[in-house]
Parts: sequence; structure tokens; C-alpha cells
Amino acid sequence: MADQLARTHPLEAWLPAFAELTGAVRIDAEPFVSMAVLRAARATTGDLRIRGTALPTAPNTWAPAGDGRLIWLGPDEWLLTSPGTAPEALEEELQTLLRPVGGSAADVSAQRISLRLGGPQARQVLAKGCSIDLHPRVFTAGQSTQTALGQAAVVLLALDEDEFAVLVRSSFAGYLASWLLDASLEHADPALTS
Amino acid sequence: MTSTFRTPEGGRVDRSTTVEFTFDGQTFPGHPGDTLASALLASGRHAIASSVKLGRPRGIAAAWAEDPSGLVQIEEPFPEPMLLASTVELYDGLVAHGLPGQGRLADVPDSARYDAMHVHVDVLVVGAGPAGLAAALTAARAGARVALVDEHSEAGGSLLSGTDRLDGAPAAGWVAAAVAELAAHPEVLHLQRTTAFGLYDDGFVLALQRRTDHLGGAAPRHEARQRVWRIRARQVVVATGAHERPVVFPDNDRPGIMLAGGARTFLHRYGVRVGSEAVVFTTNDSAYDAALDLHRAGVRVAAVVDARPEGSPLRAEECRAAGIPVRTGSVVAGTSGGDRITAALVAPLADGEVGRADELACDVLLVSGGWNPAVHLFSQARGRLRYDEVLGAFLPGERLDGLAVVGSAAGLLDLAGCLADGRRGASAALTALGIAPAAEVRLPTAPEPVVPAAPLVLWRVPDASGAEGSTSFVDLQRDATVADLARAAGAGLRSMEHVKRFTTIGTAHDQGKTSGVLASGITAELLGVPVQDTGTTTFRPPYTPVAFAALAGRDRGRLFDPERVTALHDWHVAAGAVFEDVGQWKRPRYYPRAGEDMAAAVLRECAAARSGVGILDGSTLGKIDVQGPDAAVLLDRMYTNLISSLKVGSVRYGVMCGVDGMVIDDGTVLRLAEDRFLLLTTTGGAAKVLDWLEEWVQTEWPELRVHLASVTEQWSTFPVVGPRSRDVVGAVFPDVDVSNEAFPFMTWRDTTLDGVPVRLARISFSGELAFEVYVNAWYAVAVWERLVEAGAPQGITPYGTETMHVLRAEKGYPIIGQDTDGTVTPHDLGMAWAVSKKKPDFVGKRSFARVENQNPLRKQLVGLLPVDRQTVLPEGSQVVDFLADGRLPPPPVPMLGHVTSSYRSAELARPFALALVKGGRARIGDTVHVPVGGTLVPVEVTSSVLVDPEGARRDG
Amino acid sequence: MQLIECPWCGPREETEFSYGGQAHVPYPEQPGELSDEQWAHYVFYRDNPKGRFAERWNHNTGCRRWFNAIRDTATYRFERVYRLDDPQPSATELAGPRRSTS
Amino acid sequence: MSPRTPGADLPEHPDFLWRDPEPKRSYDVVVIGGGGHGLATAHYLAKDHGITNVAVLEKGWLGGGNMARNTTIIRSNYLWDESSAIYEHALQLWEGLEEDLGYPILFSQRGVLNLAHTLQDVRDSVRRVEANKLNGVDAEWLEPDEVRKVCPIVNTSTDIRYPVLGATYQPRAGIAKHDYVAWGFARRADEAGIDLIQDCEVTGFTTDGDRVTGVRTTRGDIAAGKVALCAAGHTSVLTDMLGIRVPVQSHPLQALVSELLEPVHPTVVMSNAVHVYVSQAHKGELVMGAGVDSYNGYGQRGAFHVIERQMAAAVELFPVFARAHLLRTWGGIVDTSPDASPIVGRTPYDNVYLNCGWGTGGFKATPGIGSALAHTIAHDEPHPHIAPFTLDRFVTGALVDEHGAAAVAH
Repeated sequence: MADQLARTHPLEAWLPAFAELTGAVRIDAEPFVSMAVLRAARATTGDLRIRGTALPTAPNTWAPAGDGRLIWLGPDEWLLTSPGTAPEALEEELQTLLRPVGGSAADVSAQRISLRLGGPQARQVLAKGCSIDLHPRVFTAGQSTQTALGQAAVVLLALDEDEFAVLVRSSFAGYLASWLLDASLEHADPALTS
Repeated sequence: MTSTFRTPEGGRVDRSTTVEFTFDGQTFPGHPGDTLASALLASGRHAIASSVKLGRPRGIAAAWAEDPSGLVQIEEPFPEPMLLASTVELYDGLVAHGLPGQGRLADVPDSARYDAMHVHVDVLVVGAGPAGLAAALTAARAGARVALVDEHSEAGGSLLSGTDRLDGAPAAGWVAAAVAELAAHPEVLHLQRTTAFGLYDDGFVLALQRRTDHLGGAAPRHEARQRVWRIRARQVVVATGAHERPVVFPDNDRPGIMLAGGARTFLHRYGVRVGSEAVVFTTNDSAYDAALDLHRAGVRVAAVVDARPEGSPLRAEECRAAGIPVRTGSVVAGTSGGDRITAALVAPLADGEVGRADELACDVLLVSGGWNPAVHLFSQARGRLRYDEVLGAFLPGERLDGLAVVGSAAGLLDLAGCLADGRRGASAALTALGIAPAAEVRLPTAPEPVVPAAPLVLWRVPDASGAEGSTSFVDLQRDATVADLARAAGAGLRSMEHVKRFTTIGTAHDQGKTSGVLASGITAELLGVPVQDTGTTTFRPPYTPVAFAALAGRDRGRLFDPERVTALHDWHVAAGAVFEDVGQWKRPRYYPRAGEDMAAAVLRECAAARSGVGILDGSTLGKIDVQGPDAAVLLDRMYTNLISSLKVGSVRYGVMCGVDGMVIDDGTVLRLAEDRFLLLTTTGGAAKVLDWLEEWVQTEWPELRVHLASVTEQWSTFPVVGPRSRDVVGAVFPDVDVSNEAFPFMTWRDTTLDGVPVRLARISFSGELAFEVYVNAWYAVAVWERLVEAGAPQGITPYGTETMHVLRAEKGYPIIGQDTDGTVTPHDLGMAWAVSKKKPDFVGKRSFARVENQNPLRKQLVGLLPVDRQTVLPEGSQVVDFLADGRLPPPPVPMLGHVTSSYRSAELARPFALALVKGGRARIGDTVHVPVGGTLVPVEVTSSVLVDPEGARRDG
Repeated sequence: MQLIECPWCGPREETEFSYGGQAHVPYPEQPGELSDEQWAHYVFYRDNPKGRFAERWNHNTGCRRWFNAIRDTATYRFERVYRLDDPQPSATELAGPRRSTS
Repeated sequence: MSPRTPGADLPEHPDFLWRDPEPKRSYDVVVIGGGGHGLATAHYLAKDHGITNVAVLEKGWLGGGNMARNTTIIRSNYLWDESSAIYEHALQLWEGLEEDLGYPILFSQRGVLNLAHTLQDVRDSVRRVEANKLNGVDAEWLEPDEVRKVCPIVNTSTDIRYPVLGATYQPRAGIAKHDYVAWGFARRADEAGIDLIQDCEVTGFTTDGDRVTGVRTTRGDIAAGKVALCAAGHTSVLTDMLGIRVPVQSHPLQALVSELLEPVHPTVVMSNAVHVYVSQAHKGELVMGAGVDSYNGYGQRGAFHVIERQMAAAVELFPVFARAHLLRTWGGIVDTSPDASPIVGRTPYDNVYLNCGWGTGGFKATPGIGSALAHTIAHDEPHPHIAPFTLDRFVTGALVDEHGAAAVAH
């Protein structure tokens, strides 16, 4: 009997470097999060709820859904994340909900990885490579945006005053990690952040 | 060297600290707060450069960016070419020398860091002089999001250069209070040492912040040396001040000749007397301040030479009281001296005629010809400029949405007026934004402005020396003179753009900050037309020069362009793979063993795949999930062949063309369900194909019920290839009957491995028995290692893209983008079988019917076998007709086509190639020539399929 | 560098968008029935006015949705953006000051 | 004079360049567009065909469009026979142009390197070099160490993001001083009695059936026996007036210069993958081109992010450029065609000749297209070198597609 299949995180090799950051900026890789992309014409979704959450209709927003998040990606497109559900189970659950209304769902769990960015200087670090208005009064908790960070396309979620999630294509994860570490360098030592 | 010209007190330098720097090999002292220019002047050094064309000595001519001549080369701490001594902040250990025309680049890479920062504001104020500070305070007090950027080391602008008083105290006090108040506003970003160098659409302003330059060698390495601020402002208030303008006269370029306002700045801001004996030459009142201030500082002022017939009675009275002679209706008609001016030739000017001159000894000549508002940003916003006859200057000539020009940048020259105008500009911006201004913003009271005597617009003093203006310099940096302008006019040139190019005036480092308007004025005189008609040449960004590296920012070295890798990258690295760049991807090209070169490694990898088993990381292949009731309809329209007839559980190869009928991509299609497909695209085509499909679905066929999603990174893909692949796959996935009967070619099966879903597909890109393994990339390493482990007995061999290419080429499978170049149809590739005759239409079909597509001489994909069985034809080689005498005729030699792929074949035991050849299929069996180096290599034209043409091996 | 208003996501930097050329050039109903010349015009010919131009844009770094815009090719100013299912602009709207007559 | 006096070696201009004539009421030939192509066409009409009752109409100042805005690279190492023929024809004329014009145009054959960064770049490069050789165009393939010999400042280290795998090299290629080229042609045309009319914008045409009888301009109506359209980026504005459809799109293309620097860059370097092309002009400034902005634009300006990306590429390939300074940026309007090749020849009007679609290749073609277009106008039949570039290729499908040809088309 073979042993359980091991999972490998694309950013495993970066974790030590993340750990060395202190205070002003924190970077961490969220472990394996299942994700599925949902497609359905708005007209057809009506009062459809995903894990108790209505599909966000306001662009650039996200809402908590079960153990994960339900993120607006387009007028007929959303992303559901769930750390606690197996990828294939998540797709099946959503197919069951969406097919009746002419929608669809696809498992994209490994398509992107999720980074956590936090700390008082987190917005500063993002502002070095992100052109959207990150002012705390504008990009508030519950906001999300699909934009570019450095040269990587990302889905950026505001979780809290100075807490963010960054979803990025797995093949770009290494690039984005190096970029974030480089952009954080001047904040690396709390003594130098003033 | 001692600072004999440093005043005993005053100025904003830190006299408690002395720093040392080296200029032209000589050591000088200076203070923090000095610029290189002020420190040199404090030591009596004026001459610092020699001119580009004539090699004439040139000195420091102004106190900031408008200086056209004080150019230096920095050597330490790091070489930087062509900076103005007047803008280089002094630091200990600075090593520089005067510039002989051209700057010198370092021959070692720059290790400094650079970055960028985006910021969004309601109001951006450019310039922290009186108008800018008033504007910033007005906007800040209203609670707006404000950015205030200023190019100097500290705020204040002209207030730090003079003796102005506000609220009855030195103006510096008000500046300090204003800066402190701004710092207390949470929504205000205040940046000094920050130059707004470009203004673009929708309030987008780029500003360069010099963050650590002034620290010299002490600059922290981990901080960006310079930062480009990308400011998106809803309203922009331009308070960039004005540049003083000289008057052109013979020998006006000698060191010691400088702008009067500059001399005043050196005195008040840096505590430096620019000389011991001054002559002041002016056409307006402002230079009188310089004369009086320098006089009070102990400089002997030989005379104020005022070109105006009546001069300025009021200011003249002050001079007389101070014992400074004033000569009205007079001009400086020439100078004498060498590396430093020794005398000014002063003569009366009447009716444009210069009278007899007499010499006034001096070591500095301070000149003022009036003021040019710094309208660069306004002009960059394509604002129209209007010429003001009274000021002799170009002013903003229209209102622009979202942009207000205030203070002396708008032509106002009195302090109270500038303060009020700054407040006005900001209030207007707030109103436009619907932000209520704070209750009346009180401005400090400035002394009642004395109404100045009208200025005289004088561009140049006629050259009475007989030199015809050949030493009357208009652009000191380009050594361009009045004589050059006269020649341009004489040559028939009328447009300032032509004149600028003919004389090179305004094209130097300062981009004509002082010379531009002079050239327009003098040219207008020469042509006898109004200055408004000659106009200016266009102001182009950047306002001041910006280092390349600052604009490159963080996109350097490994961050220059993203490096995309698969989930197995670390495994490949550990296995010693040599990588190939495919788009942004890093793909293993081959896995050399000790002592192997690429040829040896590839022969080994190929042999393994053909006779045993090999494994490839194919995860970079693009993958698109297509779902919906109309999925098959869409795919029938996009692929040249029929997809709708594909059975669930089966796989089909498909070709995509552009509307022009040329192949753009190819790949396999797996039908997962009646209404669900998985598309595979080429690695390079992944994004392109998804965008292509989305474009058609969204813009042409919105009625189709179909959804597309990229799953490229979701599914890791490993082809397990070779006659022994069945054993390996069977061993790792015992639940799957891998027999040919149960699992035929071009079908797929789902299974699980320790509960993890895995998809297997009988797809072959090599002609051999092969299974493609698809798994969620989380498990890529584990599954790959299982396969490698299980394949050990069969000697499973990881192979890279090179071997993949050889294997597919031996079978005549084209690589889109290598064997095609955007001019190749499926028919040209011999894939008529992949072009549906049944479908009424698909993208590209109509183009196949065009005349050129019927041409029998179209290039077709064929195989080539070098007759000598030795030569590996270089890819890209051209194919020519067989030449009986074995020699090339003189050019032009007709070409039949070119070699698209070429390899050594272990299987064929000889090199072979694929080529696109005119009428190629009709030439099969012929011998043609391929020029390689000096020789003609005979090659036989063959079918593109060289290995297993009957396809006997695919089932093992 | 402009701000472009995505009908869904709102104003974003120009760099987030890709250009799709002239708008309202539908794929022919029956390509097979077109002459080579007519087909060539569909494949290769697009208007190139100096002035107002109805064109297609895609917010490809954002919501990946195509939309249309009326933009002045001389000033680069976006007059307005509209969704694919909005009505086509009238000739008079496109007849901006710089529109060259043909 | 100081040892390095780069400005000093610039030539003295002739004492007189051109008249500023009032337009006559009628000309045998009216050339619309006083840029390089229009002026060269006028010159060769007079020189080769003795046709001098000609007006060149320029809406701004002579040579003030793309001529004054391009990066002056001259080469003929194009892939396809048709392209290399016209560009090589031009290059051979360039080689004798200073004498022909009696004007110093600073034509400097310092060679052009086209760098290859990927295996496909290498294939495309070798393909082009081999084709050039067989067409009699000087071309070589250089390995990285040879690239370093030609241009020591190119970063040929193997551990950069996109290492240099080699380059194509055309030794006879080079640069020239764009303004002087325009002025040289203008001066000769003026000497021949041709009227160069500036500030004269064409506002319409008068037609009679299949013939154009004259042009309407901001300086009055002008009757014309034949009309040549040489308006580059503004071609569509004219063809719209004529009701002719031409498959070109006008895009912004930006360029930039640095301050004057000591000689560091002996040749011209172009890179496709790491998009940059750069030379060092005679006075010492680095002259660079950026990429074409994606959208249609007549604004003679582009977006700054294109420049920023250009700077990143420059510093990546030439680390010594890090602290060189961007002095000035500007933009031109390039008219691009579907196959990245020019569109030249007859039009539906019997006496109107079209010359457009040169994209980024216009400057290097200047004398070549001038002489070929003059020939076409004089003989009323396409010169052999432009015959392949007629409009009908888009109907037949016989394109001359230089897209796949890899060489950065500048």
C-alpha cells in the first residue's frame, strides 16, 4: 500500500524568507485552498445562495462564504474558495447548484495560490506595484480587485485594515514572491520603516 | 582651500559641520545644505566646464535647474554623467569634475536600487514656493487628499532666496509653520527633492524623488536611491515658478557671468558671495534686489546697468543711497577676461545703436533679462501658450480642465499676488471636486508691493565688435550664437522647429529653459515678425533629465520579466536539467548526465522513448475548460475540423486558423461530457487562444451558452512515452485496464491514486505508445515521483523539449510557430485531413478559396534528408534548386523555402530536417541544395513523416 | 497614460486593457457567398479616422470583458464607453469635429 | 578645442536651403506630404525624369512629421525577396546620397545587430541571414562572443533573464542625420524649381470621373495633373476625402534621447524579445525607440509606460546605461498595414498614386521609395520594386508578411 500522496506548495521554498520579515510587513502563503470558478448569467441566479451567501453583484467585492470567500470576477463570473473542501467535491457541489440555472463550475484549485500580506506597511508595499487606489477609505475590507501587481495579474482582497489576500497564477507565484520580498526590503527592519 | 566667499553668517547651510569634496582633483570644504555649485563659489571657483563645440570655459550661471552651463561629471560615490553643479547636493567624499561636453557612463553596473510608488490624490500641488504652499494649505484644510511635491531639498522656493518678510517676520518662519501644518494633516503627502517631470492624460503626473543621493556614500543600500511617483490627481495645481532669463551680448559666456536672481539665491540660501566686485545688467527691477543685497553683504557693486532709458527711478534712489552707481539707457556690450570675467564693456544704447563703451572692472556680472514662467507642465498638457508683450514671455493661453497654473508660473511676480493666486487655484480645484473649502484661509500679510517700473523686453545687445554675434551665445551648452540664428534665417528657415534643428538651440541638457524664448525673440527680430508668430518649440517631457534606471525601477535583473515555472521546477533543477525559455516559461530542454553534451543527452533520451520509456513535463501546455450546451457548436466554428462528432471519452487533434486562414494554434481536444471539453493548446498559444475564444464568444456569438476557463496551472501533465509506457502506467494505476482493447488510442479514462483523481489519455506526440497523465498540480511532484519510481525497472528516462521536438519531427508533427510563421495553412502542412469538408463554415475557411491559396507553388511542409547522412542542416537554412555545377550563381538566387526543424535522429541513424518548400510535395524524391557555410549540401526531399509512417507503434 | 472606464470595474490604468480595433464590424453571415474583394475588406480593412472612432477594448487584466468605446484618436480622449449589448452610436455622434468625411 | 568636441564635427550647412513660395494655381504633379518620402519623390522626379513643374504640399514644416521623429536606422536585411529588394535599392542609394544631394547627411555605416534571445529567434535570424545572402544583401550570423566584439557593452552574460544567444549583423547598415536628409532633398528639389509649400494643409480634392483634377488647400485650390499621396500617418485622412479605402491603421510610436555621452556604443543594436533599439548619434546622445502604442492615435504622443518598459529593457541589455539620463521623449504616427509591408502604387483614380503603410520602415526606405515612386509617376506604371506592394495583394492573399520575420521592424 503506497503512502498518502503528498501535496507540494509552489512557495514552499520561500517560506523561510517570509518568516524573516518582521513587523512592518508580513508575507505568508495560505496553504492549499480549494477554488472553483462559477459562471452563471445574473438573470438566472435570482436568489441563488452559495453556502448561504448570495452571489456578490457589486463589481470588485467579495463576501465570506462557508469556510472561504466568494469573489466577484465578472458580471457572470465568481470565484469560491474553501480551505476545507476537497477540490473535486467543491466543483461537484457547485455544478449541482449551477447546472439547473444554465451555469457551470470548474475546479481551479491549483490554478492560483493565495498569499497573505499584512502589517502597517502592507499598503505601501502594494502601492509600489499596484495602480489602483489603495487608500484605507477606498479599498476597504470586503473590496476585491483584479489588477496587476508588478508584472503579475492578481486578485487582490482587502480582508482588514492592514490585511490582504493576493491570489496569483501558480506559475507566477515565485515571481510575485520575489517581487514582494524585494518591495518589502526597505521595511524589513522595523528600525528603518520610519 | 578656504571658503573666502562664505558670508560670516546667514544662509541655510549647517555651518557647524564641514564636509570635504574633490573637484578637478582639488579638495574643497563645504557644509551640509550646500550644493556643489555653492560650495565651489564659496571657494571662489566659477569656471567648471568647457563648452562642447568651441571648448570655451564655462562657469556656474544660475542657482538651479535653469543653469545652461554649470555641468559636472560625478565620479564618486558612483559615476553619473552630466549633472548641474547647482542641483547636486553636497556630501562628504563627493568626487566630481567639470564636464568637457560629454558625460561618462560607469563601466560597472549600477548596484543602487530604484522603485516606483503609486498614489491617488484629489489635489496635486507642484512646487512649494509661496503660491504652492498657499495652495497646499488651502486644499489640506478642506480635508482633501493632497500631494505637494517640490524639487528642492526644502520647501520655500523663492522665499528662501531673498529677504521677503511675511506677517512682519522673515518669510522662512511662515514656510516652517506651513510645512509643520501640512505634516500634521493625515491626508497630505509632502515630498521634497521630488521633481514632477511629466504630465499626462487624466491627471497622471510622474515625479522623480531623489531619496538618498544627498547622503552620498552613507546612503542605505536597502533603500531605493530614487523613486518614481506615479501620481493620479483629480486636480493639478502647477506652482512651478519662473526662470530668470539673461540678455544676450558679445562674450556673454565667461565664467563669472550669471543670472542676478541666482547670485541672490547663493547669498541668502547658501551664505555665499558670488564675487567681490559686481556689475549688474538688467532690463527690469528685480535685479536691483540682487545689487542691493550683494552690496549689503560686502560685495562692491561697480554699477547697475539698466537698459531702460529711464531705468527705475524708485530703485535707483535706493542704489544712490547705498552708493551704487546706476547707468540707465545702457547695456553691457561685451566682456573681457579668460577663465573668469575681468571687466564688462558698458555702453549707452539708443535707437538700437550701441554707443562708445567703457570698461568696468568686475569679477562677476549679474544679468537679468526678465522672467520666463515655467510653463512646461502646462505645455505638456497641450495647453496653448500666449506671448505677453509686456513680460516678453510665454504664458498659459487657455484654461485646461483639472489643471490650474498659479503664481509666477502664471506670470505674477509679486509675493502677495502669488500667495493669493495659490489659494485661488486650490479653491477652484476644490470647487471642481465638490469639496467645500475650509472657512476663509488666512494668508500671511506681505509688504505692500512697490509697483515696479515697466520692464524692457531686450533679447540681445547688438554686436558692435564686428564679430556679427558669433560670440553672442544664445545656447551656451550648444555653443549656438546669434550668428547661427542669422544664418538659419538667411538659409530661408521660418519655423522655430527648423531653426532649433539648424542651430541646435534648446536641444541640450537644459532643453532650452533659458535659451528657448531668447531664440524665439531674436528670430522674430531677424525675420521682422511678431514673437507670437514664431512661437516656441514644443516642451517635451521630461522637465529635467531622469536616469534610465529610475524608470526601469524594480523591473531589473531577475524581476525584469516574470519567470513562469511548473510545479516540478525544483525537481528538474535537482535533476540537472538545462532550461529553455519558451515565452515566459522555463522548460527543461534536456537532462545531461556527467560528460554528456546536448547531442549525446538527446540521443539517449530519444532512444529511451523509442525503445523503452520516457517521461516529459508537459504542464506548460495551455489548458482551457469549455462548458455549456453550445460548447461543441463553438468548437466547430473555431477548429478547422469537426469536434461535435467527438464521443465522450475520446480525444481529437484539432487545428485553429485566423480569419486569414493561416494556422495559429493546434492541440488535442478531450470530450469530458456532452457539454464539456478540455482543450489543449501550445505552450506559447495558451493565453492567445483563450483570449481568441473569449473574443468570439463575447463579441460575435453572445447567444452561445458556453463558459471558458483557463486551467493551465490546474492540471499538471506528464506524457509517459514509449513501448514500455504501458507497464509503468499500469503499475502506478492498477485500477485502470491499460490494454489496447480497453483503453484505445485517442481516448481518456479517469482513475484515482490514493483517492486523488487522475486522468489518463492515450495521446501520442511521438508516434510511440504513450499515456498522458493529468493531475491537480498540488500532487504533481508526488505523482511524477511515483511514475519515475515505478518506471525504474524499465529505465524510465525524463526528457526535455529537445527530445520532444526530435520525436515529433520524426513523425512530421509540426510545431506551430517553428514550422509555421503565420503564412502557412493546414493544407500547406499536409493536414487537409484536419480540415472539415462537412462544416458550412469555420473561422478561416473562406480564405482558403482565395487565389493565392490555389497556387501550386505554395510552400508545403516536407522532410529533408542530407545525402551525406552526416550534415545537420542549421535550422533557418534556405533551400535552393539543385545546382548541377555545385556552385551558387550570383545573387539574387531564387529560394524554394527554408529549413524549419533539423535534428540528429537516433531512430534513423542520420540527421533529418523538416522544411517549407515551394510545391514541396510534388518534389518528393527530388534532390535539392541547401547552402551551409560555403558549401552546397545535397538533400533529398521526402515525406514529412520519416518514422513509422503506417503508425504501427502507437499501440505498442 | 490614461484612465479607461471599464463598464464593470470602473476607471483603471490603460495598461490593464487591450485594444480591439474598430467596433461594429460583424462576422459576415455567409462568408462563402462573399467575393474575394468583399472578404478581403472584412479581414484586412478597418476605418482609421482622425477624430471620433467607435472601437473595442478588453479589460484583460481585470474582468476580461470586452466593451466598446468612442474615443477621439487625435486627443485620445474617451468620449464614452458602452457595453456590447448597448445600441450602436449614431453617425452624428461619431461625426466629431475631426471626423474625416468619406 | 577640447579633445572631445562631438559638436564640432557637425557639418556647416549650405547658406541657402529653400524658398518659401506662394502656391501656383496649377502643377503637373502635386506631392502631398513634405516629409522624407514626399521630398525624395520630388527630387527624383526632377533628377531622373526632368519633371519640375511640381509642388510638395506640407501642412506643417518640411520634414516635421515622422522624418523628424524617427530613430534613423538604415538597413536592408529584411526576410522576403520583395522587401529586401526595395530596402536594398534604398541602401545603395543611401551610399551615394551625400554626393547626389551635395549635402552632409552624416550617413554612418556602423552596422546593425539584431539580437536573438530564444531558440526561435535564432531560427528566424539564421533564416533571414541565409535569405539575405542569397539576395546579395550583406548579412552575418554572430555568436555571443562575436556580438561582444562588435558591441562590447551588450550584456552577453548567460544568467540574465533572456540571454543573448547570438545576433544577425549587417555591416553596411547604419544611421544618418534625419533632418539633414530631409533638408538635402528639399534643397535639391527647390534648386530644380520645385515649389515646397509649407503651412499648406489639404482639405479636399476636386475630381472628374476617375481623375482627380486638383486639391483644395488652406492656401487655395491647386490644379494637379497627377497626385502622389506621401502623408504617412495621415494617409487615411486623405484617402477618406477621396473615398478610397486603404488597410492601414495609424499608431503612436515613441522615441527618446539621452544627454551627450562619451562614445560607448559603436553600432546599432535591436532586440525583439527584450524590446529595445538603440544607437549613439554623432554628438554622443543615445537615440532609442520604444514600441508602438497599441491603439490608433494621431496625437504624436504615446503612453509613458511604453517608455518605462523600454528603459527596463535598455538597462537589462546595457547595464552601463543605468545612469544615463532620459533627456527628451516624443512621438510620431506610423501607418501600419496588415502584413507589416508598405502599400504603394496605383489607386482607383487614374492619376493618384498611393504610398503608405511603411509602419516603422519609412525612413530607411526614403531614397528608394522616392526614386521608385518618381519612376511610377513618370511612367504611369509601377516600378518593379514596388509592384509586389500594390493594394490587390489583400484580395489575392499574396501578402508580403514581415511579421513572422522576427527582425524588429524598425
